[in-house]
Amino acid sequence: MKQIQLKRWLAAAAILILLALLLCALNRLLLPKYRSGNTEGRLTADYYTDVKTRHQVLFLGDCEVYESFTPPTLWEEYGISSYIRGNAQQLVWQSYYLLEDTLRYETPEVVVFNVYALKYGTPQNEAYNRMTLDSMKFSPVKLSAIRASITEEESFASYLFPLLRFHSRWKELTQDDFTYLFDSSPVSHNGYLMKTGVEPMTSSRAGSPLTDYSLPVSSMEYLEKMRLLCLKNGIELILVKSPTNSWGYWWYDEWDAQINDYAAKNGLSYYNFIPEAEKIGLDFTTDTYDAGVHLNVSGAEKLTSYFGKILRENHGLEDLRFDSGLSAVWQEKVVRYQQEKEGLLK
Amino acid sequence: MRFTSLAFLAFAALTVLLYYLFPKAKRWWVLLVADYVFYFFAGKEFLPFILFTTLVTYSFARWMQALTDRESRYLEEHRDSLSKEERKAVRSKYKTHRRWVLVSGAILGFGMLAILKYTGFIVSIFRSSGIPNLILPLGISFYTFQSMGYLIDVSRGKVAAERNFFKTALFVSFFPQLVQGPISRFADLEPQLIEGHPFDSFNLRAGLLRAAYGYFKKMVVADTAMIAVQTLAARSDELTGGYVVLLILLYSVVIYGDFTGGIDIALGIAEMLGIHPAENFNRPFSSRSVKEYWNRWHITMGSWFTDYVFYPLSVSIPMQKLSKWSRAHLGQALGKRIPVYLATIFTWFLTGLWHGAGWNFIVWGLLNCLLLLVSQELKPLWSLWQTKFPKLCASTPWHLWQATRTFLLMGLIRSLDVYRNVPKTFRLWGTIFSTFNWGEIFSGGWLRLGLGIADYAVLAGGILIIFLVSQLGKAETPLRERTAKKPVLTVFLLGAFVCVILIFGTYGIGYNAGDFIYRTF
Amino acid sequence: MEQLLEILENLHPGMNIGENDDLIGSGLLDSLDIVTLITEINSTFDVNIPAEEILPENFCSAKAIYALIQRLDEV
Amino acid sequence: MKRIGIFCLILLFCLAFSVGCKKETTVEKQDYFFSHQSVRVTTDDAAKPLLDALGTPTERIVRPSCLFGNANDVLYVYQGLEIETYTKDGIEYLYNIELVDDTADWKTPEGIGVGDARGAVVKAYGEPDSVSQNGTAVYNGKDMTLNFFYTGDTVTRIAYRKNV
Repeated sequence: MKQIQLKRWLAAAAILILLALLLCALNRLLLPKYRSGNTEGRLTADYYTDVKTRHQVLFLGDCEVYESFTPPTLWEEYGISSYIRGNAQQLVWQSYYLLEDTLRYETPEVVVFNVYALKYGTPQNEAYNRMTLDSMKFSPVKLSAIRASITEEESFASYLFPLLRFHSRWKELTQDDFTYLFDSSPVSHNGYLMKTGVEPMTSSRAGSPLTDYSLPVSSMEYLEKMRLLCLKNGIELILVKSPTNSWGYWWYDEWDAQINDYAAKNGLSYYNFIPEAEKIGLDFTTDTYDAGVHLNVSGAEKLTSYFGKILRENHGLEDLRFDSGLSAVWQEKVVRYQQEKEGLLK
Repeated sequence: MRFTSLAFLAFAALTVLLYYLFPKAKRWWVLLVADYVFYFFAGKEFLPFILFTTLVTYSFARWMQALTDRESRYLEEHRDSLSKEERKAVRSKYKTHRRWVLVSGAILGFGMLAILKYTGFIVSIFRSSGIPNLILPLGISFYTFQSMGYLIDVSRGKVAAERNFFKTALFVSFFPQLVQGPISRFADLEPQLIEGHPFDSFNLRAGLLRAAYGYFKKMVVADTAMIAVQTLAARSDELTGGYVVLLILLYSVVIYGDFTGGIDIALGIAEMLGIHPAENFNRPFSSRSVKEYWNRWHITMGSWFTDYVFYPLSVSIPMQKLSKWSRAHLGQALGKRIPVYLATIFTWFLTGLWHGAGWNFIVWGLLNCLLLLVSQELKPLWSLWQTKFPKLCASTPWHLWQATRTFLLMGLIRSLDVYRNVPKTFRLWGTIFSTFNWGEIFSGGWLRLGLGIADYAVLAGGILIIFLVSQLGKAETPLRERTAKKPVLTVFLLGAFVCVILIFGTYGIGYNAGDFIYRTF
Repeated sequence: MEQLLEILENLHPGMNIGENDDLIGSGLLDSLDIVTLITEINSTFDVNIPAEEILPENFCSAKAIYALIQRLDEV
Repeated sequence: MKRIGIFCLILLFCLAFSVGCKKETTVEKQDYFFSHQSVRVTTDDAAKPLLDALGTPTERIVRPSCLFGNANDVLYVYQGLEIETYTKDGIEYLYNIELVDDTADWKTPEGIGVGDARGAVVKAYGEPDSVSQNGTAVYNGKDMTLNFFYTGDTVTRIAYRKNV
């Protein structure tokens, strides 16, 4: 009797293991790959492919960051190694937790945070949450990031087992889902998503007046948490506002005043690039791909070389091109960057 | 805490675990605590109502039991000194006294249900504005009927009242049955709840299989079809004619998957605890007449209304007087029908009303009653037809035709549930014959209801599986028990169910069909 | 017993109900007849058949019905 | 015995009464509407009728959503009036309706336009539900607000805005 009992338990255990494996495989298969169309969904995942390289500068923020700075240019012109951990509509607490996540691997010397996202005080949109959080490596940091970002309709469990959210994708599986099943090659250039289109900015209309200009308390709290975290790890926090200022995404002067006060009170440098557009050499008829909302690659390169000088002179970031190991790594990235640029511009 | 939520799965698993960890004598305590934890999460503002019903049930049952004890003690002492007449007088005195206690208890029990459920409806008849919508505690229709049935059993002396308040509370609020029944009888359920069951892996496997099958029917079949039903209902003004037939078919699938699925989940969990409440379904769509359908669909509700409303009413004193009068004046044939038909109509009026506070539910009940009475009247015609064509009537195609006819008829009336507006529903039934848009439907209309071809394929697969299981289930011992004997096969089936539900189930963001239709009762 | 047979007789004349002991199964006695039967029995035998006694085993044959009447009568 | 029945009835009614009065119906907030020619709309209504009634705008700006190309917000600029819409499942809905200056003499159905005095607003709409940090009077609708911007005591802008 014992023998049959044992055989039964083994068979049952084998089935359960098989079931677990099948579910993991389905989980990976059904998770969106973000390879064509919205490649922004891969930005968080890209970082883990470059985690071994030393990054002096970590950029954090939403599309105003990952469309405004080009790390390869920063390396070519100034030998400064950087990475952009940005996502579509990345909220301030998500930036904070991505910083905590990065600190599990390395400690950058400088963190640059784009302040536009401070206007959102509450969780906004399920799709953006998923794209930002799903590909974060599993850790307590990820759990707190989920808890802080989850909207009303979302369930926490569907972040732990994404299959619960994307199960109905079995109907929309495409070739991409299979070819990129195990492919984790990066989509971006150290977090920068290249956009070469040109759509001139025609209207200089300002944003409509608001009834209340105070930045949400919850976002300022997370900015403060970010500042303290940088302080604790000996990182210099720099606040920036990208030069783009269109009616749809208007940066109100009252907000700018609050950021200036905050920076002055805590001894942080804050660079608002909007008034310095001419000095940077930006021309919003050629340097933007969506009528002034985001910079295209030529605009981003101009801004990066301008900001590189500030980083070198005001923040003493040394030139690491002497380090042969790092140079080799970066050389490869620069080549890939140039190739993609030529390919797209052809 | 809906059945289809992960929280409920964890809660149920924990309850089963704790149940078998506790010493046998104390196991029913685990159930009681689990009931009230479940009820707390389902809606803490409902707690006072279920406590009220439990208190009424307990106290009035004990009161009636005291009367019965006193009666039997008195008769015992005066066994020889009383003549038959005197004994009968004593018995009827106590009987009327018990009757009054029962009536008071029923007023409180049913009264609370009526106030919460029907005030809004009654007020809406008189004025159209300022209609109070009172909160309807979860499962109030079910636990009220279950406890009032118990009270009636005690007053009839069929059952001895439970002395322990907490055991009565357990009977009233057994959590798997709270949401949508089945409505159990005290005599069947109470002993099983109280006595601690030994752990038996067979029970666990059979229960798991049943619950998994329930989740499959609910989340893969019912909730998928529900998407199309919701579109059809929302745009019912433009989607007429053939779409109404589509709705009838789809809604029959939805209600079957949703209701029998929910019951399977409830009974599956109960079975894991070694408890076997009454069955609520017996392959309902294979019934070949409306009468047979109501012996196979929602059995516990049907038997509740028969035992506690129809029979007492039809043999009540006024009804007997009416029967005598009608038979005397209107002749034997008509005379014997009047009392029974009146009792039937009233019973079905109550059944309809019980389903919901709205004219559509009442009309639904009365239509069912009409069908039953018509088929009762046509019985001689049918028997004539059968004697003429015995071969035909025994053939399967004929049985198939009868089953389809019953299925369509019940589906037709059930669409009142979806449209919820009686005149509109009748108009839409009319359009089935007046508007002929089958061409439009089959050339793409059916794909614009929120379901793609892939979803319809899943639906078809699900319905096929349900059909196969019900065919295999015809044998004596239910299919589930035969499978549960083989542990490896059970684990494999459970794994398969989990996969199928996770992948093909309709749940999560965008699908809010997770609520059981009967949950709102 | 004769009175009972008489009542059964005029319910369904000429169906020799007395001997048949599967009245319910054979469909001879349906719910219509049972209610009429109970009304007649209650008046002629001065008993009161309660609703919970309406069970197949009590009404399957004339003998069973008579046993029910006696049971209710001298209890 | 009758006493018990009556006692229970009384108990039941006082219970019902307690259940009933617990449910005081909160006053239902009403939305504020804007009307032009025969069109009477508020936020979240379909935008097409109003846009057709207003004719071609002097300026049309798109706010591309950060990512999803088709779910853009659009601003239509008219003389003294700005209409902002959002798109959902391919249909445009009203997001904001704003009276920006007195050049075209736009009025709310209650007869208030840019340039009127604070008193006139209070007379037409009553006291505002709240006053924001920069002095804007806010009247709450079901899922929207009607906002009056002031410089001193004269209205400089009237905005029907969807709650975000």
